Amino acid sequence: MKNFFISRLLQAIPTLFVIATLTFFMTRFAPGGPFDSDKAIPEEIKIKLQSHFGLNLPLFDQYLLYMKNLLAGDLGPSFKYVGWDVSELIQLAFPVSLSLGVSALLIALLIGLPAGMLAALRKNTWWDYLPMGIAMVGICLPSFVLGPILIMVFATKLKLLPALGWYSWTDLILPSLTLGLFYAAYVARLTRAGMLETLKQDYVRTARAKGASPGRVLVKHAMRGGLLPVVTYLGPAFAGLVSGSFIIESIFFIPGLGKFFVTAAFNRDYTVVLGTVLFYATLIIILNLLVDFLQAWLDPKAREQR
Amino acid sequence: MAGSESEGAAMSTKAGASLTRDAWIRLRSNRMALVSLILLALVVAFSFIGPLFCEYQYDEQNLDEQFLGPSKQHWFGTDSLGRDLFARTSYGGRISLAVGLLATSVSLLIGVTYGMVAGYVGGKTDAFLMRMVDILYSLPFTIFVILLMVLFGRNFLLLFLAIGAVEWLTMARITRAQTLNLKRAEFIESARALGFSHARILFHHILPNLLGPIIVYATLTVPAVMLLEAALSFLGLGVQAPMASWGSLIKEGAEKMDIAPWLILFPGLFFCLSLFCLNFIGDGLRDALDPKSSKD
Amino acid sequence: MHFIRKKSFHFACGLLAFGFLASCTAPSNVEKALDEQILHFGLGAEPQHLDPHLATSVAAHNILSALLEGLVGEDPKTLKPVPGAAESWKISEDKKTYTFYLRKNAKWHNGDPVTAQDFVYSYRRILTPSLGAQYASMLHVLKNAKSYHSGEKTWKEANVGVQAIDERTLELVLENQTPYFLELLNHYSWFPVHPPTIEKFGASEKMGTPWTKPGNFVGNGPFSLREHRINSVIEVRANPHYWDANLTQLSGIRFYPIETADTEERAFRTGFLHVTQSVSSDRIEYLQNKHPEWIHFEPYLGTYYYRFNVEAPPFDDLRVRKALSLSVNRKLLVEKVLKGGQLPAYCFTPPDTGGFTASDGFGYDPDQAKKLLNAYLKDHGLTKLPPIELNYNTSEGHKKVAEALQAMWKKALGIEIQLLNMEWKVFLSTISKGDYSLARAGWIGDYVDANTFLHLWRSGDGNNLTGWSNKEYDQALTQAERALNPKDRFTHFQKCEELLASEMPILPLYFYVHVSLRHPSVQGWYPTLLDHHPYKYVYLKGEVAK
Amino acid sequence: MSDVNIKGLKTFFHTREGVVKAVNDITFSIPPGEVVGLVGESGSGKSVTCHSLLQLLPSPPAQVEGGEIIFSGEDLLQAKEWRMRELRGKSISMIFQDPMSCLNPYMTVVEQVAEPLLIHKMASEEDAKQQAIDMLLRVGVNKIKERLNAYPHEFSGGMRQRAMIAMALITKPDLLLADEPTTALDVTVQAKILKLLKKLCAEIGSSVLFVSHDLGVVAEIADRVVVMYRGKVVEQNTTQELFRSPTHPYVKALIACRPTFTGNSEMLPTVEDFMGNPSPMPEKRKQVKKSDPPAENTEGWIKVRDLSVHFRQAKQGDVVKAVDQVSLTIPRGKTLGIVGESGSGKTTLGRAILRLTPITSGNVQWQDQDIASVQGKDLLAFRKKMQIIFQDPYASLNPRLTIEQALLEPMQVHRIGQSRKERVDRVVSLLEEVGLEPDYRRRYPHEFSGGQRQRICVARALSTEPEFIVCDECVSAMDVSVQAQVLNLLSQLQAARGLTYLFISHDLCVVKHIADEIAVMRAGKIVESGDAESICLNPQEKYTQELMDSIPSTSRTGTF
Repeated sequence: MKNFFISRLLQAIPTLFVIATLTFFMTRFAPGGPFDSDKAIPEEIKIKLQSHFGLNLPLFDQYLLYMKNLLAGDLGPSFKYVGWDVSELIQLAFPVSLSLGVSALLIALLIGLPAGMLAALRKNTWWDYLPMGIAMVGICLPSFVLGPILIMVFATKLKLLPALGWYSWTDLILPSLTLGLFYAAYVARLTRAGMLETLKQDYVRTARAKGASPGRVLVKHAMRGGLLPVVTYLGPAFAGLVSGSFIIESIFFIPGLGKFFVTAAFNRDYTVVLGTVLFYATLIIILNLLVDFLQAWLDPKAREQR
Repeated sequence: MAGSESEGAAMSTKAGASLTRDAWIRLRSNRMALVSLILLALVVAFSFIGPLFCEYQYDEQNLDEQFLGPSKQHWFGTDSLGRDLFARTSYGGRISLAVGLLATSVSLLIGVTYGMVAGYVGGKTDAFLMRMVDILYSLPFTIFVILLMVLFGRNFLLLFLAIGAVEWLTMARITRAQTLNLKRAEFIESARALGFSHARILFHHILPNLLGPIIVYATLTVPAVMLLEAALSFLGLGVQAPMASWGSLIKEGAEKMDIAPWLILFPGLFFCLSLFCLNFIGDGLRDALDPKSSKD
Repeated sequence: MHFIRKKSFHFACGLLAFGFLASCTAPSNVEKALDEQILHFGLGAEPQHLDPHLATSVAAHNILSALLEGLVGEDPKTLKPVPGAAESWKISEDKKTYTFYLRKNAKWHNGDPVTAQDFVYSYRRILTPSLGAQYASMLHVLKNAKSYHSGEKTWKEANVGVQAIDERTLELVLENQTPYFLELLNHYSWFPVHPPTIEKFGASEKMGTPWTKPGNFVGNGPFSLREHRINSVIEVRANPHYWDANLTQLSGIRFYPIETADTEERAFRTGFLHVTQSVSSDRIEYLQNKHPEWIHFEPYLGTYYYRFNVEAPPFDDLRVRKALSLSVNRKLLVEKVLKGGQLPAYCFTPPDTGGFTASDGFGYDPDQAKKLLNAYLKDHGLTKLPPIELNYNTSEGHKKVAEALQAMWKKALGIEIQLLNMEWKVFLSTISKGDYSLARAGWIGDYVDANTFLHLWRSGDGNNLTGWSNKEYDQALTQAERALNPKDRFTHFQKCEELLASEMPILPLYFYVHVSLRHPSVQGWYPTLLDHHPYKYVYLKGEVAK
Repeated sequence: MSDVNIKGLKTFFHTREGVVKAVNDITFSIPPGEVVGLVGESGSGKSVTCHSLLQLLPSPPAQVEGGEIIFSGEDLLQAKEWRMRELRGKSISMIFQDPMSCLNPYMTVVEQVAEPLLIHKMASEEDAKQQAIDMLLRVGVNKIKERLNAYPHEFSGGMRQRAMIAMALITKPDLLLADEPTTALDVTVQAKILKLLKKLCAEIGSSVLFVSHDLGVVAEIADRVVVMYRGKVVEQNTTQELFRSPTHPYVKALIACRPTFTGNSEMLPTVEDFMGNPSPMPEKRKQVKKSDPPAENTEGWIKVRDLSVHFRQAKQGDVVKAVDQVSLTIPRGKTLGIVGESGSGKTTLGRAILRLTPITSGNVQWQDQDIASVQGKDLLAFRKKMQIIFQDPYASLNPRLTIEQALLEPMQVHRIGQSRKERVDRVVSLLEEVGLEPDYRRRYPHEFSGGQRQRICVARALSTEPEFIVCDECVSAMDVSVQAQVLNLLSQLQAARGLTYLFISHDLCVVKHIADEIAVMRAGKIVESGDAESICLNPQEKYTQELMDSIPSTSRTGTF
């Protein structure tokens, strides 16, 4: 098991290398550069700017230089936020995305798990149709519709919660709800499917033959197997929550990493784009590893295979 | 538990029912899926023949008729440039559905071939191919799309080919897992024992048996792509004006929710409805195509 | 089987309810601000630099004008020069030498006095070629500045027209007579920097040193930098060392770089912002009806226009350019599409720019347009123009204008226009490569003089990009620069405008209006052409409706 | 101690296709302390009866329509759910067929064995654990002390079934329901488990309802036997009486159609013979006797020399020697039977001979040609001559092809027949040959029963006109009556076409019935081989002996 994780971590290195190379050349071949602006810059100033950031070197030399710095753990300076290092920016923005992601995940689990279980246990009744119907709406509603609706109701009309910003803990509620509901819906559907599958299993019948009460059957026997698909989903979901929240961040004016990335991509802030991509990739790799850990913990068979 | 010999003896005499037919019968008795199928058909009909019933073009402006609510003249009302929303919604449906289908087909084409080859060949090839998929999985997806967007920005169709090219990862994984299972199935072994070529086994024996999961996943990919298109519209990376997709219409509508609620209501309704339907059809198909599914 | 869910459901409900109740009582920013005198300001975008010599954006101006002060200040209503760091000045006979007398109590935030040497240091810094300052050319009005900036000569050799006579006396010598020179001094490129601070964080000509971070920044303006969280907030606090600190009523300003107008509006409506940077055009009518007390329309020194690529067909032919221009109903565009009180543009320079108003060069004449186009088609043996691509950068506003024009041209001339929206950087590189035929553009004046507009179309100007060049035009512009009295200047400017109207390398559409939301409690804030609002005059007062 | 009386029990399934009368008016009783065997083929309703007792059937679709089940004076069918919960696991326990899927993979074995005590509050947590360990030791899970935290998948099949038994008996129930508890196990393990079950139940004093499809197994353990057929009880009697003088034709047939050691190698009787339902091709059957093989080249037609097949296990990297230095020869026109328990490598051997699995070392020669060197066109010809029939007829047919398509395809590939019509004609005659109605050829596999599907598989194997067929456990999953039919079919075909078989099975009786020579495999090696008759009657090796002894005596001899 230990070997398995070590080898997975070692595998991550070439993965990151490939991603870095891919992204490096992709960004460089994109039209436009970091210093294009609507007011023309005299050529000599442009050259100054480029040489300041090492953009005057041949592309391949730039690549080698970047890789060399990367190995030393240096992600380079931002082109757009002059005076800030990429790692500084990530340090600034990631905790924001992280807390948003974590609270959204909590919401997703707190709503999704009970709803899915309820639906599975009361299959084909209103206890099933209603939460699953709502889950469907949650999946179909784009966040840029849900967000403004929630703001309109809770901030503009009821004046209960702040409409935007990232200054106090109440600012967390609406965005994480907007972000979390989609995932709650997904979790609910996965939970339902997983629970239905497990409840069909022979060992659940065995448990019933032992005289176990429905509650015991659910908690001691069915839950672990039924929640495995949810656990498997948690990795990508959390990665999605943390990285895919740029729409939410833009609607709610939250200085998260997603916003930095999108702005950077639009500004051709090469180093920030590369840095964020690498950071996200590392995060996803780590999350997938964590999910594997969690799975192994839940599933003794998986423990052995590793 | 259910008997085989006795049932088999009492076999009906009517012509053979293929699995597809069987699945269709099961799907038909799934009320949710059936209703969804009918509704989706209606939505598709609306998108493609709806404009025939409308005297306005989707890009026809009438600057004197801005922000009119639904009326006899304009069934769904008009937008900020006085364009008829009915025409725009039905036209947008065409784009959104086409985009969903196109990107999904691309993802199917790549994913199924890739997964099938990996699963069938197995061994080192499989390990290598799947390693590639893992790498691509670690690439933050949205970021990838935005970067592709920049590269392919000029052409909308190209973009969605690109999205399809990103979406294939899951398809490849599903196909590979299924192929691995099928490869061990005894009918594939007997096909090998009968001396069938690899191509014949892959395309004649494995592929048809993959159809179930592929169709199910495809029905679930279409809505995912449509949502992605909507998200891109939010970033302003969607269709070229004055064309509209449901995503871009919803985006516009969301900004004017309090002024002209019909602008979000109608496109939103159709968008949600088709997503709803596709999801239910997908679920229904999954149940119908899974022979293990309980018959209750 | 429902005991578990019930519990967790109640728990979740409880958590939410608690959240609501806890936040229920918190008063909004705007309500609190009456006591605190903190202005909550929608900045529109995150500024790239807070270094005045490197800054390039309106957002940067909005912050730098709080942190720094130039030689002169601005009148809050007219923007006319008023004493700033200099308490008085003297202009020579030939109007080429300006002598500024710095005030005694002008101090940096750390208590150091502001000296003439500081200004010399600052001007030398921005003109240093290796700094790569984009707005260094603003200082080219100074004598010999160009030769130093181009790197031809050293500072000493060049003998740039900047001299500290003594600690409190600064003499600036100009290349030419520049009637708008004092107004120019309010551009941030003319703002001073604190030499010891710059040196402390690295070489003076190095960009991106951390001197602009909170805690490091030393300015001389009415406010000092207190906090800077990227993409979140920039906060400034009233500076007690400022010479006019008694006048300053605001205790602080918080700037929020909210990029989308809709988010800004939501923020405004929930009492989060006092002032927004913009309003989405579709919402203007609604807000005007519902909340006339919020919405403000202010003329703004800018022109919205389309560029023709005159080097490629069909726009290499003047008739086609004219046809397109004459068939645009600008009045309809302004009234029905934009709705923000913009003025239709029949020339390039906005009216009354530094006293100059160009006469209309053309009008709305679809019949004439039709004739011109038909003549062109006949010459080329065409029955119809091939479809034309119209490039614009992605934005709801640009899209709406483009869609409206597309429909107008289709109706009036039967031309097929294909809209092509592009992401900003792609758009810029496409246009600068000349890889377009018709493209959206806009120009905001840097200072209040027609020159800031008309210099664009000088041959070889980096912002021209249409491929159009005209000797007569270049000549007229140079003559305007050298003219000794306003009347002559204006005659030359008018000549330029006439050339533009007859050659039509561009298609002016309308003159900008700055539309924004502003809370009634904001006082001492007046409409100005450059959207400058000296903060030391601003204060908050009044009842806030709950 | 109490007895169980089942009277007029009816359990129906309401499916979309209509009502299935799974259990239709059955009556029998289980006297206290006795073991009652419930025998029937698949679909006879025996398991449903068992589940009805504990009311574990999913409802819908299952519905008890009538009757009563009196347990200690209480009608279980009238009992409320909470009452049933009290009874389940405490007074009435159950053992299921597949111990792998019936044990919770996420809980340790000890936890699961102790659970009934905790559910019924019969012991504290600590105490329950101790009792569970004791019970596990008692059922022969000897190493449990070292493996307190072991999960089910870490146990072998036999150990898992022992754990199931421990779990069922830990509460000392009055009644034990055992639903096919040994079907998934190897014979040697089965024998041990049966012994253990009998002993423990006697010690505890539980009565047992032992459900099985295998009359021989039931005879080993049961005091009384109840035989079910299509939802009805057709006969019940003491075990001895039932075997000595069966009255119902179905029961007679069940006893007769199993191949035994003592039986001769002629055709087996089938159920249809007894029930008065003529089976397909009745007149052909009698004439068949083992025909003489073609004269030329009978010796060593297929030679296997020092064959080894090793697998590398994916995760650990250990090498598994599935087949280890095996040498054998298969004479033309004869049947070589391979017997072995699960994991003995017999299937791998068969696949290696057909070149379906890569060989690690050694070689296989077919007509003096090393099959590893066969390439291209020759390979196709090789494939044409050699075929395989698998165990699971459900998985062996592509569900998306009709029978006709499935049979036509090999002919197309091997260019047999000139035109499509000719091939279709051949399909018709093949189907007739294996005893299927040719009119059914447009149907899909799922519309056929297991036996019919296996016939289709045989027909497909025959479609290339092979000379050699590997039968890999091809009758193992079938009910005895169907098994007899397929075995008969194979014999007929061998006689008619002069085929050579490699017959692989775990069932010594079946192999003895069909094979001329037998090889016994264990752990990848051949333990003993020789003439079928002599191996069975006079085994030399200890392992072969053990294998013999494990077979229930009634199965060996056909009599009680």
